[in-house]
Amino acid sequence: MAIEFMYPEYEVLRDPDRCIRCRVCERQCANEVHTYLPEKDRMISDDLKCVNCHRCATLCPTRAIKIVKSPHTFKENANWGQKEITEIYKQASSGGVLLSSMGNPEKYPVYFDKMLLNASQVTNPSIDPLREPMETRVFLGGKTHEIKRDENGRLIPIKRVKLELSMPVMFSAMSYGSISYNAHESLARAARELGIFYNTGEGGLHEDFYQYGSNTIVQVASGRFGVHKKYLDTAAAIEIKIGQGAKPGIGGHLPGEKIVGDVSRTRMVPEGADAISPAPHHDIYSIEDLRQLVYSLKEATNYTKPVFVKIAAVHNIAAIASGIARSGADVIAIDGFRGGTGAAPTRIRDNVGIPIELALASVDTRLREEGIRDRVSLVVAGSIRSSADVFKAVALGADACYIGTAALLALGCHLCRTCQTGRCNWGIATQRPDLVKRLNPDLGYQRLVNLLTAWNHEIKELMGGMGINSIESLKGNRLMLRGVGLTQKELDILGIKHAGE
Amino acid sequence: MKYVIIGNGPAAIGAIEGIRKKDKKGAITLISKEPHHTYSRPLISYLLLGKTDEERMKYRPDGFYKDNGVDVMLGVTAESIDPVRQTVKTDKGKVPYDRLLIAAGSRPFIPPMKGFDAVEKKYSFMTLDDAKALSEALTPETRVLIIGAGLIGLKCAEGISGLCGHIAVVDLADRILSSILDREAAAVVEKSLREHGMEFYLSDSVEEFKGGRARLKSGKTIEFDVLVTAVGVKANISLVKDAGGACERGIIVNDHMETTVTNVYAAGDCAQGTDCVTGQSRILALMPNAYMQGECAGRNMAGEPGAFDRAMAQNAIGFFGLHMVTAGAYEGEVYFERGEGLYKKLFYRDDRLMGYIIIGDIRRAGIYTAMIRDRTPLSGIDFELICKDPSLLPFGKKRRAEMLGGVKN
Amino acid sequence: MNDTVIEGQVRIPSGCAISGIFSRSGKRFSGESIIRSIEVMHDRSNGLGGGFAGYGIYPEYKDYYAFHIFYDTLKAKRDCEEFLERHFDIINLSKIPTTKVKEITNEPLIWRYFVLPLPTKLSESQLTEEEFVVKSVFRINTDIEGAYIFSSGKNMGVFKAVGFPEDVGRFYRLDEYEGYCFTAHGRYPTNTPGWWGGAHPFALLDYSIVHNGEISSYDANRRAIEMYGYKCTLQTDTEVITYIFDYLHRKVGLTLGEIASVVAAPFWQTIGQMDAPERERHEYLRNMFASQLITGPFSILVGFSGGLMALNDRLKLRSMVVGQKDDMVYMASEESAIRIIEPDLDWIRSPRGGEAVIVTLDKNASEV
Amino acid sequence: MKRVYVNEKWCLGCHLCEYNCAFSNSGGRDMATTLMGVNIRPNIRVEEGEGVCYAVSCRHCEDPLCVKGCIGGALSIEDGVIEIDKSKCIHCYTCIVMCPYGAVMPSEDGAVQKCELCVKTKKGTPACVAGCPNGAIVFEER
Repeated sequence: MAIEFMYPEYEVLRDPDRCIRCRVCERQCANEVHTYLPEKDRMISDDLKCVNCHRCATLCPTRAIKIVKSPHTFKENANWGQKEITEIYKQASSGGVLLSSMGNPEKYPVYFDKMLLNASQVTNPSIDPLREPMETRVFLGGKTHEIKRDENGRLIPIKRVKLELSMPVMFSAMSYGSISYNAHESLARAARELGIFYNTGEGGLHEDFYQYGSNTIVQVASGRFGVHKKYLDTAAAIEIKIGQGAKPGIGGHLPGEKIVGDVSRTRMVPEGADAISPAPHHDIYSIEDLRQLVYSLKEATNYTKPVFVKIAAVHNIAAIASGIARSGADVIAIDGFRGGTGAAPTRIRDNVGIPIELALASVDTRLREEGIRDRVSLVVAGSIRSSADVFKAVALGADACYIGTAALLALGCHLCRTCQTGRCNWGIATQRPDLVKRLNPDLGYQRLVNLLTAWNHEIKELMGGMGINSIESLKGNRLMLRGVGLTQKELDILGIKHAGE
Repeated sequence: MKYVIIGNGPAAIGAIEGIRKKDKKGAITLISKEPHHTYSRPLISYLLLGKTDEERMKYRPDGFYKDNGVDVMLGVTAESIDPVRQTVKTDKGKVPYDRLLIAAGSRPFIPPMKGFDAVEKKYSFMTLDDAKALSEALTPETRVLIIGAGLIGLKCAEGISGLCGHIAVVDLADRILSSILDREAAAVVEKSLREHGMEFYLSDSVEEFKGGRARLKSGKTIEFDVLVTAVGVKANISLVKDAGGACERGIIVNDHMETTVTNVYAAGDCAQGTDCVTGQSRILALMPNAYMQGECAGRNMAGEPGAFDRAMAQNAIGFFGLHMVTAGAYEGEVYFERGEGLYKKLFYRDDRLMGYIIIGDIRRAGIYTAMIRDRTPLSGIDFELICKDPSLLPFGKKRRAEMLGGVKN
Repeated sequence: MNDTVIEGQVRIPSGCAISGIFSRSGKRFSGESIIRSIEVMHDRSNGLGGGFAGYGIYPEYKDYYAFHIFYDTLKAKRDCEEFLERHFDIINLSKIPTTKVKEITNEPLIWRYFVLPLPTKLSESQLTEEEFVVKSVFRINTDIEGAYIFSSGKNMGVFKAVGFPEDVGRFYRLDEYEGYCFTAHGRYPTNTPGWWGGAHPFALLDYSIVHNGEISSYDANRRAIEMYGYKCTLQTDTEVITYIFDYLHRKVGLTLGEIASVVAAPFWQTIGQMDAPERERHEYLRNMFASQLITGPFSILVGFSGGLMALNDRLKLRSMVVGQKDDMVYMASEESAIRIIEPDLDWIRSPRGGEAVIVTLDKNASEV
Repeated sequence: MKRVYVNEKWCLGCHLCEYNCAFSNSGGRDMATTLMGVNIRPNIRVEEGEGVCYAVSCRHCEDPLCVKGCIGGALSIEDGVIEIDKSKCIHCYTCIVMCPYGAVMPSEDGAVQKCELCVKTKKGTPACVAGCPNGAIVFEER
């Protein structure tokens, strides 16, 4: 094709009065947008290469750079927008499936933003978290109300596998390979410091990180990459990944170019070979097969570790969750349609799945109706963006949340959504050594710790405001939520009242 | 503990600072023939050049003696020492000591020259008083003859270049700065100095002074108004020598700056120690060495053992903006590089850097000095790389982690 | 029933006064003293609800479930009695005696039945007798419009109405009852429903609860307890607390002390400082019964057969004192409510938050 | 004593430290106007080689050869920080010969310049450290 109909989506604006030609932008852009012309003593930029990741703008010491959306525009059309048109061009040029990364960016409702929280006034006191203990510790795993007593009538605690979290947030599955060694180290160290868990994703566990095993959830996914006895034994819990919110129903594909060195060894995939995770687990074609895998993993680890089953939020999520709750799984992780990814077909990411808020509400309600809510813990994921989202999720009935994108943002991700290129300028979604080193885990882990410490403070503030001093009294406490601008149907599914009611 | 220090130069100051690192209380007495607050002698040429003044020439701030609890006896001459009774006899009485440091420096050496005594205006160039006297004798028409094209002679020449009419320099050696430069390097510097109007008479010497004229061995004659002798110096060793201490050209000291006389130490230009590059015992009359020897002596006098075994020749000097740095010994194979504004010679032998001469772009030369001082094995670094460009790159990650990261391997 | 929304249709926060008197020796005493006690705390109520529970008041029918029922209409009474007759053996029924008190208005029909489940129905249901009773109570209260069973235990009874508690006491002629334990409740709801069923105590079987406070964990507790077959029709704290106690005590088999460690659990920090076995037990209880933790302010008195328990929330956000004189134990929101009936106490103290005070009849007590 | 340490593992070779240093020591109010068209002479310099980069600045040695060697008393140690009194410097460059790190250098006016840990700018953390985007340069006690 002679002509590409592409025009840069972004433009690099450089203030000539501020640019001192330090060339930091040039050195820092892996997309090679910036170039110095010595003969003119000028910096120039190739806008077409710009992905709007802000690396240059952030590091520019004189704030000379701005990235703006190109005003270059198509003729106004309420039906054919810029996105639709340029996607056609891309596909007409490449003949390929469109790929994108991170979470669904489209304009679907965000239910978290349509729910408001309660607070105490007069009739019962709010509690000052600075004066009184405010408990956010959470246990994940099934519960039993069975009581055993010794001959003296003293209660004998029954041993149950469980995870103890200092707060109801964990780092969700992101594989070594999709993200960098340093990103993984940051997550692992932060999880340990915070007393929570991070998740290996389907990339195996690098041997350097075995030391963080007691804060690690290892994933067993359809490709079974990196799964071996020691991997399972090292972990605190095992997660069977059935689906992912960003791409329900399909598998994964890490191209051979990224299967190098440690990534290859950790995944147990030969260097240069593509790592293809099949769409389904080929040993799980039904719920009873899942039960077998759950118990296989429990057998393999001597019933010492909780088993998670992670599923994408899809239409009949409540029934699926009910089946999983009866499969022996200890925790069900549900990933909403906004969940992130290192690479997914755009059409799938943007059109498949349902919002996590609705999925969570309906699963929690269903499990309670069936009287089996205590058998499992519910962990939700898929765009938990703030402590308020965590808080609302818990009030809807979640035991804890997984955060992925939020964690990456803390590490420097600017959501440019080009992870699939492997040229992450922030050292996160890349394996290029010169880029990987841009994420110093000493700083990265601290930022994660800061983020969740801040969230925990906020959670405590919100709890205190409503007179609750322990997170378990928030769980499923939907009276603390009120909807705004929601239809009766939506309110019914969420199990909440409208504001003012 | 009573410390007595004879001298008031960098060795003496180094000793005071060395003592005080260990002993905050002991009494220190400083005896100096010169009546001045401690000042930096090499600065006298810059004083004449107008680049400094007497205030800024002070080697340490005004409060230095007081802050360090030093009892200062300026303008007092130490005449002899009694190593048995441990006293110093001065022209103002006896001073007892427990530990004594001789940091008496050196004095000009003037070879016998016919008619020298009859020269009316003749000066040395060692002390502040010398410099002041010389400058007073100069007018813009004055013709100056300098005997000696060494560091002192040439710095004097540079210093007075703006104060007099003409400068001629005579030296017995075949090149200027013969003690620190090889022939080629000396030629580079000489050229630059000639461009500033100086005349050189090398491989030559004065046969006779007569009237305002010096007749040279070569038969040439030089008319002059003022004579400066800068042929060389003699270490002041008599105090120790008279007390029975071992002396050669200087007072013999070990790595702890001890002389052979009990409780008597020596440092600076009067002391003769081991050159760490060549292994020879010699006087290294250089300010950094003087300070470090003095400091080492001070520490040892205060009872903290510790050797100074890193003495070596190292010079940094400039004339009219042309800078040159040298260090070590010029022995072994040579890496030579010459380019725009750069003359560089590195001497290496037996897997170590022995010495260097760099003129012009002298940046980061200290990295070479350190290699000489530390006897860095050249096989362990990228020598080719470092020859071209002194940086920490050739040392490798591990060594750099020590140097820059404070990592102790 | 008028247009006002009532308990069950809306959640109404309220503040309150509570009081309880218990005779360890089982000596029966008149209900008059509990009226005097609750009357002192007049200002803690606002006339929108008052009530009492008495234990040991029906010795002659002590083996029968005493159902106290409000009827809004005669039709409701007819329907309810029809249901009762089908499922229970009714050995006595009567109007509950009342006195006309001008402050008490809008009174419904108030009836009392002493019953036992019909053996055939009971065996058909394959339930325990108590479970059968509970299910029946729930069915009547949810399915028969205008009928509401507000007391269903043996040898105990609840008496409640809309009004100030002292007026309610006189209305029900409480001074004519004698028992070994009485509790009382004066209500200060922040809304104005006029429904008698919404007054406290709330009771199920022998458990009766008077509660002062407004818990923040309500919906978490409600949604959890509803998984175990309870229906929180009133949406009141007292109702859900009663069910939690019933569930944990009767169904799960926790002791009252253990229940206190669940509903007003010690903080993790405190648990962390306990000896290993104690710590493990507390960790276990908190973890397994996490949804039964009650947070927010409450002080409750739980009456049950042969005992009375006082409990404050873990932060003690509501006042409550306990005092003793000889074999009599007094528990109340305010000390004055105790001093008015027994000025000369052996001791009086304020239990810590989460500290359960449980009194039971002495082994050789005269009356059970 | 707190010193500047460099961990080359995290150095990105972005050279921001050089600009931050130059700006901080310039006394200017705004980097863009201060450094526009200026050939900067920072006290910290990035060295780069095959896949390696790191910044070098004065180590503030406990036993500093530059101070000992200074013939004019222009270099001194103040609370552990090696400072230069430019007015006393006579451009002999003995310190340059002495410094094993090559961290003392001639300034534009001939007097030597060196890192003084930004003590004279009174901004607390040295500018190179404060501006290092990857924590490759730290200011701490070791």
